[in-house]
Amino acid sequence: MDFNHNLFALMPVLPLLGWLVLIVWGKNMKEPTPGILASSLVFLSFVLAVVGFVQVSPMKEPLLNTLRWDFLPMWVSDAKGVLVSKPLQFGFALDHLSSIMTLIITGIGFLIHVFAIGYMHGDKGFSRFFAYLNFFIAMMLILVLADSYPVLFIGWEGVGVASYLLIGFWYTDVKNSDAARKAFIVNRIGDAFLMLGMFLLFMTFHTLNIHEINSSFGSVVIPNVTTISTGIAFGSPPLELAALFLLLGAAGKSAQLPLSTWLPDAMAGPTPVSALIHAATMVTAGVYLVARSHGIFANAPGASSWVMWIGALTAVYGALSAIAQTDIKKILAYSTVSQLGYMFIAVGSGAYWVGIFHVATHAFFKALLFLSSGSVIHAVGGEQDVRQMGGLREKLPTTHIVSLIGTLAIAGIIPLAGFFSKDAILSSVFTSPFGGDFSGYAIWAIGLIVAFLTAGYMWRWYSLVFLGTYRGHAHPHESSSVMTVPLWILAALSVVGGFIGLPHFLGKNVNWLEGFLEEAAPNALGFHEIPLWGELILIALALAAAVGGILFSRWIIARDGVNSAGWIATRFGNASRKALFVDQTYDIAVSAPAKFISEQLELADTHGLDRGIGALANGTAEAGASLSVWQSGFVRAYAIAVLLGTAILVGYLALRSFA
Amino acid sequence: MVVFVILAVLAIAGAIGTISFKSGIYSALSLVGTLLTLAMMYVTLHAQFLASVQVMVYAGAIMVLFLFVIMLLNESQMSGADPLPWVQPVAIAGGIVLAAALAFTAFQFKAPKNLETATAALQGGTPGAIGETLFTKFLLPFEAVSILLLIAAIGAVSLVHRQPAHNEALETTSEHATDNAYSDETSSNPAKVVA
Amino acid sequence: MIHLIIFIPLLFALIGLFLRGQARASISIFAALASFALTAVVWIAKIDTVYRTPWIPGAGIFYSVTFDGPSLLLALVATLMTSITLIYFSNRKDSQQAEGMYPLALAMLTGLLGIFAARDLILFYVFFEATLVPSLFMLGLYGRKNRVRALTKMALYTIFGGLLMLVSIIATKLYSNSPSFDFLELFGRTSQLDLETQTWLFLGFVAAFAVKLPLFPLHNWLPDFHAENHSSGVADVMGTLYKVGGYGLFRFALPLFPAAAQNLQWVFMFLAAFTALYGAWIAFSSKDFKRLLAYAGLSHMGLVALGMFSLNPIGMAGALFLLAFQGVYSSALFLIVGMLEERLNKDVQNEKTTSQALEIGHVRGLAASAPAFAGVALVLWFASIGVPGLAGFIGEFSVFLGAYQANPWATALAVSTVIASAAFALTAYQRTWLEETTTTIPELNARDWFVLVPILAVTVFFGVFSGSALKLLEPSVQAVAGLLGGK
Amino acid sequence: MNFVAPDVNYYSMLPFITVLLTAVFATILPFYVSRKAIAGLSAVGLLVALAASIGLWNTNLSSFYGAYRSDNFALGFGIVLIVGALIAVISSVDVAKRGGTMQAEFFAILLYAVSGTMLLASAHDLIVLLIGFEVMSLGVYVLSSFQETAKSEEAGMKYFLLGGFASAILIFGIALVFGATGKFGLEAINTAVLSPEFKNSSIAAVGALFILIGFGFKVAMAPFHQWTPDVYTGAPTVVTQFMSVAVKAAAFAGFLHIFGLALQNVSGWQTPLQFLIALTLMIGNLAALRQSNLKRMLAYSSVAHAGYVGLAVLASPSQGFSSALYYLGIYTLMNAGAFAVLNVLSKDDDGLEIESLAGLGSSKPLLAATLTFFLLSLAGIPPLGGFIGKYLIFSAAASSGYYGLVILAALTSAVSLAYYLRPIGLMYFRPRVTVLPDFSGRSTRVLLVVCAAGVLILGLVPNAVYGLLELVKK
Amino acid sequence: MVETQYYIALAAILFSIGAVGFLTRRSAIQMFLCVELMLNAANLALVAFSRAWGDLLAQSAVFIILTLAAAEVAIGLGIIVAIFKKRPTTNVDVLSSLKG
Repeated sequence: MDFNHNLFALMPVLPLLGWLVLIVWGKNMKEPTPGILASSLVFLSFVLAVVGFVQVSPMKEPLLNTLRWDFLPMWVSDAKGVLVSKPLQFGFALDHLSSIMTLIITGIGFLIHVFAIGYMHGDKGFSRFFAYLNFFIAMMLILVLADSYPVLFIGWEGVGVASYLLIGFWYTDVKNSDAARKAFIVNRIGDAFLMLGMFLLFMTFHTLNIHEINSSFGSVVIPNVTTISTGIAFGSPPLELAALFLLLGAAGKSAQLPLSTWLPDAMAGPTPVSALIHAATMVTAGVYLVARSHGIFANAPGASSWVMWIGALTAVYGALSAIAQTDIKKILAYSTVSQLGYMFIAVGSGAYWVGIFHVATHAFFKALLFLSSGSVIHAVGGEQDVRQMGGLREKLPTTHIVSLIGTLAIAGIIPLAGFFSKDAILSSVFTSPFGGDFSGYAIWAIGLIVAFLTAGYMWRWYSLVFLGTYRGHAHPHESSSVMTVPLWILAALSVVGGFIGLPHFLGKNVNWLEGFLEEAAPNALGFHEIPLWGELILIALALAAAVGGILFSRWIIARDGVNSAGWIATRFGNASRKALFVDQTYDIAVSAPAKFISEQLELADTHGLDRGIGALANGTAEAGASLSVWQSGFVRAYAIAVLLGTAILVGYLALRSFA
Repeated sequence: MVVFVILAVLAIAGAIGTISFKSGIYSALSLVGTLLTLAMMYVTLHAQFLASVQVMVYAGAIMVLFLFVIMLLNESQMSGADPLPWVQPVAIAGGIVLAAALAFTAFQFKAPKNLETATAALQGGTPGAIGETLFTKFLLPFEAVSILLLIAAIGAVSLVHRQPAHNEALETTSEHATDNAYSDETSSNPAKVVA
Repeated sequence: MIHLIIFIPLLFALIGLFLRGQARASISIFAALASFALTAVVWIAKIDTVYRTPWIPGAGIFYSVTFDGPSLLLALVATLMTSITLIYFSNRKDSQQAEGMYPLALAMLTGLLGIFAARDLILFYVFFEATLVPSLFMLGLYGRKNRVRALTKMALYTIFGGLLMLVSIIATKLYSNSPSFDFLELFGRTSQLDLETQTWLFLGFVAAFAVKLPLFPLHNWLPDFHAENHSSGVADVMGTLYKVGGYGLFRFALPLFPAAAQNLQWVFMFLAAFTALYGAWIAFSSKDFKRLLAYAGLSHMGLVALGMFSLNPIGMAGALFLLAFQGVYSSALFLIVGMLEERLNKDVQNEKTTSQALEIGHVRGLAASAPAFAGVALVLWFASIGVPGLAGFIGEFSVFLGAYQANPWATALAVSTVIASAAFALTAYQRTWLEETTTTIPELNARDWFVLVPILAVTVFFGVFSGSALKLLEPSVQAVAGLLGGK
Repeated sequence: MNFVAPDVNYYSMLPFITVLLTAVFATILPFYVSRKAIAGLSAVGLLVALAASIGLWNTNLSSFYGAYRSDNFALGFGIVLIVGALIAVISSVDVAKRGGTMQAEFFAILLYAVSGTMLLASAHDLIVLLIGFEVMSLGVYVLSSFQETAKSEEAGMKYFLLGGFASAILIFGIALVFGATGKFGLEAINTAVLSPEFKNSSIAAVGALFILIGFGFKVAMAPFHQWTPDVYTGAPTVVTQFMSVAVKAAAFAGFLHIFGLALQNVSGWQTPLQFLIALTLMIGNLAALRQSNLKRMLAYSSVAHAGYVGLAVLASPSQGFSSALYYLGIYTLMNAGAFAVLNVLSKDDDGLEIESLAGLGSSKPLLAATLTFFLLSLAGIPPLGGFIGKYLIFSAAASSGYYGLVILAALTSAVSLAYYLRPIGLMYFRPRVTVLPDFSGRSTRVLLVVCAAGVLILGLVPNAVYGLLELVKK
Repeated sequence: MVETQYYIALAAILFSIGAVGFLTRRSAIQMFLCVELMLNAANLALVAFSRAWGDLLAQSAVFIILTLAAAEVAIGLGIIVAIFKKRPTTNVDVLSSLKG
């Protein structure tokens, strides 16, 4: 087994080992050791990720691992129409796109593991928590490293299972278990569509290997099977439908509009879980899926515009719902939904590297914000309602500074990461080939409004927690260094993160990320150029939206006073807190009728069919009974039967011979 | 031909008499009449020996046995309503249909040889001829019939012999049996028996 | 060698009749393990010779048996699960009262192995009906209150289907005027028959297999069978293994009548998809654990039927894989319910009433007192709803993939069962294991682990390294698919 | 007048003669010897006859110019009849006190009836067949009214009256057939029918029809079956056992001979026979569903089985004869066995309420197990002989193209499972309610075990027997 | 010479009358008489056919049937006497306790 090919494949194996060890021997380990073990394993994976990154960055082709085995039965009819058995191989591939994702996952994952050691201090299920976290990291790595859709699907559902386990970590409370169950079921709806997408892809391309599909646009040889000129024209119907299925799958996982109700409830899990899974990694799996199958989406204009529109609508929906939330984590949850909308706009517009760029930057500052709210909750003894907080600037100095950096970053203020990625998104949608004549500009405008709102609610979040006087009745104290160190690292990343994707006007090849992802996720063709001054105006407008948002929010708070939650009282506030009533409509429109039908079917099946069969059974028995009545016991009645039988038969014969 | 018509009419009259007379004796006597007419018919059909056997065995022995049993049981007139009133008309209709169909098929019979040559081989059905066929070509049925008569005799004896069965178990069951035999009989018998 | 495997269980069942208590238990377990070992030897040594001697030469019936790919896999699962269940049963306290289970289970095992090995249609029919008798006796002797109603219902359904199949078996031999009932000889001849006769003969076979699968209109006996069975779950496990409808379709009905199969394909695919959805949907609101598992089984069988009727090699291979391994994890769920019931009913009265313990939601929050037990149950539930990485996923995914090539609409309907099954599985799991603790139960002891570890190992191993099982299925699926010209 | 020496070949009639001799001894000896000795004597006699029949296998002898032929068909049926009679004799020993069959004449008449049945089976001449038929019928008339109870007398009377009526029809049928062909020998009739100058096809058809009705009555095919439930329930159980097994088999022997050999090419009787079979299958099985008395249920089930064997009559002689013979062999074992169990369990000859069987599985395991064997085999569950029998009959009928009837037979046999399963269910799955008397002595137990073993062996290794039957094919 | 058809027709008519008689009369003995009548009809047919075919076998068959009838009468009357001696009437409908 040559070493350099299979080294990267070890990445998911290490956390999986950690999970196994902690599940079996976790109980008899004293408090911090499971945390340390888990974190060190994730750190080792991070090292492997860096080694992989170094190994793969010069290569053009993806690096395939050689240790493969048959996983799924598959038959393909070759040129002569004869069925050839070509089972799907369980294998991994590392290319530029997946190596970036591995870096994000293992990097942020490691930081959150360290933070969690402090956060989960004293919890009864300490080792169980870290077992599940390691399991999640392993599954996410499988998802990212998979070289075929079914193996990707293993990671896909694996992270679903991990999120189910982690959301319902404190299972004794009915609310948490219900939230976990709801998350899993909504994810499963998305997975069902993803499955349908995979089947349609196999039907059109006769293979489920991602790289073969991406490279099969235009006629190309599919190694040792057949040379089929794919004839899959640009925008042909099966391609569009497949892309749509993939979109719905991604929407399920990344909580986009039709299937976005589960993410806010997922906050029931511990905060490191929300940070890792529901901010940085799992929810971005949908974006990764679209970026990974760039070949399909680049050749499916209709579907891509759908992706953009869903992204835009979700962004607006997320932003509007986040404004009036009172729970510190719910605000960030809706903010994540809105930011994910942004990423979908990016990948929908055809600039896949922009999507990944925002995934990276968002991972930094959203993880930072979640962890800082974690340390705030930890400091005020578990209180999550922002109305009971305020004035923590003095008591929690480090958390305050890092939260300020995070807020400015997400708002998109100039030097920080958020600014660059948000600007790249807006300019890419402005010039996108899929924008058509109207929708490109409309979505750009929505993007601006959302940038304004984002800055607004983030500033509200910052000021309600840190400015004004302390309204709660606990006595907050700064968290220990094991929690603040990751915060500082994340803060640094949020500041520096933006520089990997500098805008074009600073020079042609200054943007490292676009160049790096040239082969792994090439942009769709047909981006129309805009002059330099056009770009400058776009950047200016984006910056203006961000600053305006912050000033507007300061003005509102100054007007109604930092302690009064002025915005919440208005009817609009109430609608926003209820997340535009989407959740309630789902319950009424979908789950209630489904439950009712199920009960009726159960009744019909256990009793209805029984009566039917029962009726048939005693029907025959009744026939039997009537026969015994005919058995009257009189000799002459029997003789009559004999005589009539003879008469009829002989008569029949006579007639027959007569006719 | 005239002889045949007379004999046929007599036979049918006798048959109708057997089935219509209420009292047993009259129907038995009318049956004897039919048998005698049939014997005469056998003579016309070149079966003299059979005719005599018919008269002696059938009319003589069997009918005497019948009359003897009818006397023995001196059963009174049939009384009470017929539990199956619908049987009579249906039976008559069925009988007529049967008779018509059979008669019709009978007239479809095509004689294989002409009568004269066939009757010659019969040698008039004299005892000698019949005896010869009986003991040569027809020996097995002849012997087999002996078993039939043997079992008839033993059967009749055992039926009678049943009563004084000498084992105690049966004793009890038989008394017990006969009593309840009548008790449930009369109750279940729809026809009210005139004591 | 093959007869040893088939008839060892029956032999030891008879011996077991004369023994009592622990002796009978150990003899029976030894018999099951012996046949499992022998089947494994056949697998490793790749013996697939066809053994054929005349049974009734006058009527053209031959005793021809062989273990080729799929039948070997199913035989392995059957022998493994029977030995595990018998070991589990010997651990139970109430196994003294229900000692008859051992010989009956072994008799049924012989029947099942006979079904999988038979290559002669009449021999297949004899084993197919003969296996019904021990199952009926298990239900009748050790069932619950209204077990006789369930018993008669199951008997009538199976016999009706069986006899229709018998008539079509006879007609097949006559129409194709082949000298014997041997599958290989009939195989070539029946495909030349005209479509109309083929369809009638095909329907005769499908009638019997639809009862055994079960498919929608003929499934009514299944919930009662499982609900009324002995609470230890041994009879349920044997019942799950006795779902041989799918195998029968693959081995006899489809290859013998390819034209009819293609002609009626869409009807049966929609029916199968509907059965899958129907089963999962009802499972959501069934009150009793046994009924829930019965409907879950019904939903699995709907998927197996979908795979089989897709006539697509991937679909068929997936259906066989699913059929084999659902025998492992669905039966395991029945054992879990049995263990649960034993723990909750400290004073096991032998009065055969539906014990409260099996009602969903009667007890809650058991995970607090038995986390490992809860973990094992969760893994098995995930396997049963087809979470990747476990054996269920491979079968389900290939069934959907194959069926989609044949009929996308029916598959779309069937894929929705994935959602419904997630719903009912997690709801049931949450009602008993999670939420606030109402009762505490003792954790799994060494003997329970001894039973559960092999099952978990098989489910996980074949979920990831499924290659070895697929290699078993490949040749015969390739042959049948070639004949059927599946897309 | 040349005296043609009759060709009498005693060797070919050995089994028939042995039975006859035993009957004669059984008539004379009871004055000197105890009743049990007579039973032993008759059993020995039957065994000797059995040995003789097996000895004569494949010899194909005939005597009386072919009127009596001991070919494999006749010997096969002879063996089945002797086995049926043996079972009746053995099971009558234990219940003699209660069953009212104490008189010695019981065995004499039984053996005469058996000789009648053997004559019927090996006759190739209409008149000899008629005589055998009558000897058997008279014997059974007497036997069924043997008990001095109202029920038995009523049964005897009904059977006699209807039997007389039916035999009159049979004789008229024989007359018409003679009229049409001029021959009594079965082969002779067939050649006459096939010969070019055969003119009276309509007479022959009506004659065939009358014979069909005569035999239909004796074999208890619907609508002529109505006497069976009453007579079977009324008669003593041992006699019912003998009637349902040996008499039915012998009647079918005659049925097969006449319609398989003689009237094979006469048209007109096939369609009515199909109609009769369909009616029998339905009425037999449906009526049995609702019966609460085990004896009456077995009566209706024997009517149903007449329907199955009727299918064999329809099928071509080559397959029909051997499958009918095999089926009747199996039927004898399982039905006689079931009646034997019923016999020892009931306190009187009115039969047994099925409900009272509850809990028999635990109280009397041997009886329950053997009865379960017999009922499962009657229902046609595979591993047992009943299934093989049914299968052979179904494939014989199917090969001659009667698919409709075969499917009907399959469905009705599925319905039959319901009423066969009920007693088994009660025996094993219900607690005991009433205490049943147990008259079973050692001899009945051995008999039951042998019958059950026979049923199982004929199920598992049918070839041993069926192979021999190949030679029955004409 | 009278043609055989007429004899057969007469036999048929006698046979049907016997059958009808069997069903209408309610006394056991009279029903038995009708059976005897039917047998005689059959004998007549046989004798007629024996003349048509010129074969004495049929006449000896009639001879056999005669003895058969005699035996049947012996047994039949035996049973009738055994049964109806203890009963007031020979009405056959009395015997209807076995039914259903």
